[in-house]
Amino acid sequence: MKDDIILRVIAKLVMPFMLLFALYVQFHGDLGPGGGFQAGVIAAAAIVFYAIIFGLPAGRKLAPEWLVEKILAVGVLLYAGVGIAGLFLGGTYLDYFVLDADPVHGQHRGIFWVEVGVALTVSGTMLKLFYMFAGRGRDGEEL
Amino acid sequence: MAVAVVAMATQRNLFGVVVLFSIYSFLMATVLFALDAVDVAMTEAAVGAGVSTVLLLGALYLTGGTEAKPLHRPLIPLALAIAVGALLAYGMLGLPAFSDPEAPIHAHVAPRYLGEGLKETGVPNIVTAVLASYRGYDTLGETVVIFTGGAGVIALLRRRRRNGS
Amino acid sequence: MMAEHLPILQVVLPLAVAPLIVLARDRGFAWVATTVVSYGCLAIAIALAVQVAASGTISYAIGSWPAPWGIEYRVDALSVFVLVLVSLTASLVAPYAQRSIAAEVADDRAYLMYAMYCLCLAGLLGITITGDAFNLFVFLEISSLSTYVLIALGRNRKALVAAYQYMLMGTVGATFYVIGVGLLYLMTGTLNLADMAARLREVDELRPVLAALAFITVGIGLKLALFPLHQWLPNAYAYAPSMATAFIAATATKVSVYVVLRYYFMVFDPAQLFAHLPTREVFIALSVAGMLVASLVALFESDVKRLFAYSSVAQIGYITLGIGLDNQASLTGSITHLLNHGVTKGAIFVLLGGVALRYGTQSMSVANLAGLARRMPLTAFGLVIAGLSLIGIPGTAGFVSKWYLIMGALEQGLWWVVGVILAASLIAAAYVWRVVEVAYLCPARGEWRGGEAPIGMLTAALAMVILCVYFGFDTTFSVGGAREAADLLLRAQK
Amino acid sequence: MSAFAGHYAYWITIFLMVAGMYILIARGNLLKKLIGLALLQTSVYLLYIAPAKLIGGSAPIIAGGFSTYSNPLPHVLILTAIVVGVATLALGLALVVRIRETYGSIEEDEILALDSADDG
Repeated sequence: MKDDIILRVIAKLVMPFMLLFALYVQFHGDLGPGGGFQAGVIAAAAIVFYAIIFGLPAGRKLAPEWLVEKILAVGVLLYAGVGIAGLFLGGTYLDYFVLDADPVHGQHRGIFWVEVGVALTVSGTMLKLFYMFAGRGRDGEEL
Repeated sequence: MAVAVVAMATQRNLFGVVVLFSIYSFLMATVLFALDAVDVAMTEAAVGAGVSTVLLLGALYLTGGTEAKPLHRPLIPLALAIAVGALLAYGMLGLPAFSDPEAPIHAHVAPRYLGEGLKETGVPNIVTAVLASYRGYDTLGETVVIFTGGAGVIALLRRRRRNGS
Repeated sequence: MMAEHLPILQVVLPLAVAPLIVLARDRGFAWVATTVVSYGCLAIAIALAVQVAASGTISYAIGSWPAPWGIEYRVDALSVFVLVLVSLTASLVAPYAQRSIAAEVADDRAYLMYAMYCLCLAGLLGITITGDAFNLFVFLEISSLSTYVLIALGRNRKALVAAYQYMLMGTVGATFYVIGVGLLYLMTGTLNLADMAARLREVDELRPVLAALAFITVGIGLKLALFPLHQWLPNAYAYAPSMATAFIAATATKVSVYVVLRYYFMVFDPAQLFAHLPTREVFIALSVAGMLVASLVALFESDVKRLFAYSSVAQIGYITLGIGLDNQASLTGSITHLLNHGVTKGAIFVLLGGVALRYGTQSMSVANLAGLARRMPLTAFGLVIAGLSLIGIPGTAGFVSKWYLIMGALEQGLWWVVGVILAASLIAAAYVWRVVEVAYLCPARGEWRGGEAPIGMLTAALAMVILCVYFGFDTTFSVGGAREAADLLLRAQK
Repeated sequence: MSAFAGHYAYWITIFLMVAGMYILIARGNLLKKLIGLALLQTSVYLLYIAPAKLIGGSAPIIAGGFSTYSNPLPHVLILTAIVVGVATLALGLALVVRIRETYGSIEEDEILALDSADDG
């Protein structure tokens, strides 16, 4: 599919919008349906889409495997870290009230970072899964 | 949906089964949407019809397409499955009626989420509020499950170095 | 300041270290981190035990949301006992892991193995400590998924199939559990276990509750390898890497037993349910069948690891038997046996891991052990002691728990059950003798790479063997803790 | 639509569960077993979600003009369950791919035959 000009142009055009949409779903999750998980899936889908059209090596250049693996771990750490921040600020674990002088603001802040953590881990995992399954030849040899 | 499921059980071409599974997930998402579970519907559409299908197709490519004719007689598994179904039916007969506002799940715990959730967390989407705050620890666990799955797949499918073992 | 947060740190510590390990991608760091975390967990568990002994049940509201709305962590005499068991095993296995993983797992995934181990530990601790039905499911899945990976990383290709089969059965079990919890939730409107227990007592319509009981029992029964739902266990134990076998065998099924105890005694209302269903009789029947059948299979099994895996199925029978007998002595016996069997089986599999390393093979038949006593005298001696504890010879840990079980059976006037316990122990003596006979009396043969097991592995193994004997003499912690827990369960039942 | 859901949601759950169990047990193909497993897991969704619905209620997003909302808690639980399901599926597929690579087959009986040949 690498040589099809129409696909290439469309992919280039659509990609930013998909990523934008992921951001929208991420931050609109407070008001409407959506949130970190869905946003993570959409963001990963955008890159998978890119990799399918331009080939796996191009996708790997855009989002290198080592980076994806780090993102996967950073998301969980971020989430767990928000909880530990609550501990240090005098609350219980995952206590968002103490994250800001105004408890409701604190809740907002906590939910925001937690959702970012979820989105990171989910997009990282989905991409990694794609690389793992797609980057494998039928009998285990490298593609 | 039922048709899709029956077709899935009988179809031996695995590619067909995967496509049916995708259709089934979309139908499931529609039903969930009708039941007011918009967040769940969105996730099911993305995960069931999207991610799972891609994964299944990827695995299908790596493993090959058709299923052999089953050797066992299907009667015993069918009986076992129906027995479990009957048990569930027995339990379900005693559940509160559909959309009964007096039912325990509407009378206990949930009212606080709906009544105070906006005030306490400042988030109008109560599903998000419960997900990330009231039951935020479950979601941490969920993220860890995803992480475990991801890391597990890496451990299983990492490409071997050519000179290595 | 941190003392009040110990319950959450117990779980979050290993949970947060796993991603750190993945970030670092370094085997050395992974091992150090894992070991430190395991000992940290043990320290926390002991501190919690002290707190519980001093001031009773601890409740910890995560996110400062009060109990039925938020998720609560609940540490009581029973859960703290299991916490100590799990973290004790973890801290004994972790130092041992270094050599075992280096020998059995490819270099570039060794660090992932450690990450999985931390996750599995976090999952098991999370199941034990949580006071929330759905949170329990989430942590059940964390521990299960990581266990599947741990098993699949075994060298033999059969490990893959074993992991796959375990995955199918484990996931069905977890799904059944969710169905059961769903039914309970629909009847009570709450997910908090304590709140659920209180509200279940006012429920009139029993059919959903009975169905929930059945689904949860079968679901967790699959995880705890309750006879006849144990088919996944022997292969999973036999083909997993040694350290994974040692850890899982000592902890995973025990935690599932704990879940059963918690639901049967602290959630469901016995007066309401057990009058309708012969649960006690079913438990006794299945336990007895499991003890006899699995012991007999073990007697004729040729692979050593599978032999002891079947023996585990039989030992789980002893533990569930205590639940079925349902009195103070038998429950004390059951709970003590969680610990005693955990230590005993842990010791055996750790020792076998050392043997596998030196013999350069993963699946060992009994005959392969010929001459073990001359080649690896300490290991062979350890196997003998742990074997004696498995049989239940006086002076070892196994004797103590069986003694209480027999007392429990006598209290119920069930003489034939006493007979079965003795018969199963005799069969155990026979299969342990098979191993010992070959190890001590047969001339050495087959490949051998020389030397005792590496010092790190041997220390861990001997520590466990010493515990087998120690818990046979000093029972203040084991029986004492178990008795507290049994009292708690029986009080909750009133 | 809601009447449909009310009467039939439980029966659909049961049907899906039976079908999932059946595929899981009766089929020998490892991939197909996983699909049965996924089906079994999805059957739970309706068990939780259907009772959460209140007729006349709307999705649990607080806004002016609505007074009854469906219960959000089951939605949250099922979101978690979906995620757990996909993680399990991914891991299962990875296992199947590895099994296929080492055994050259994903039919249960063929694999068992290969295993017993190993032992013999």
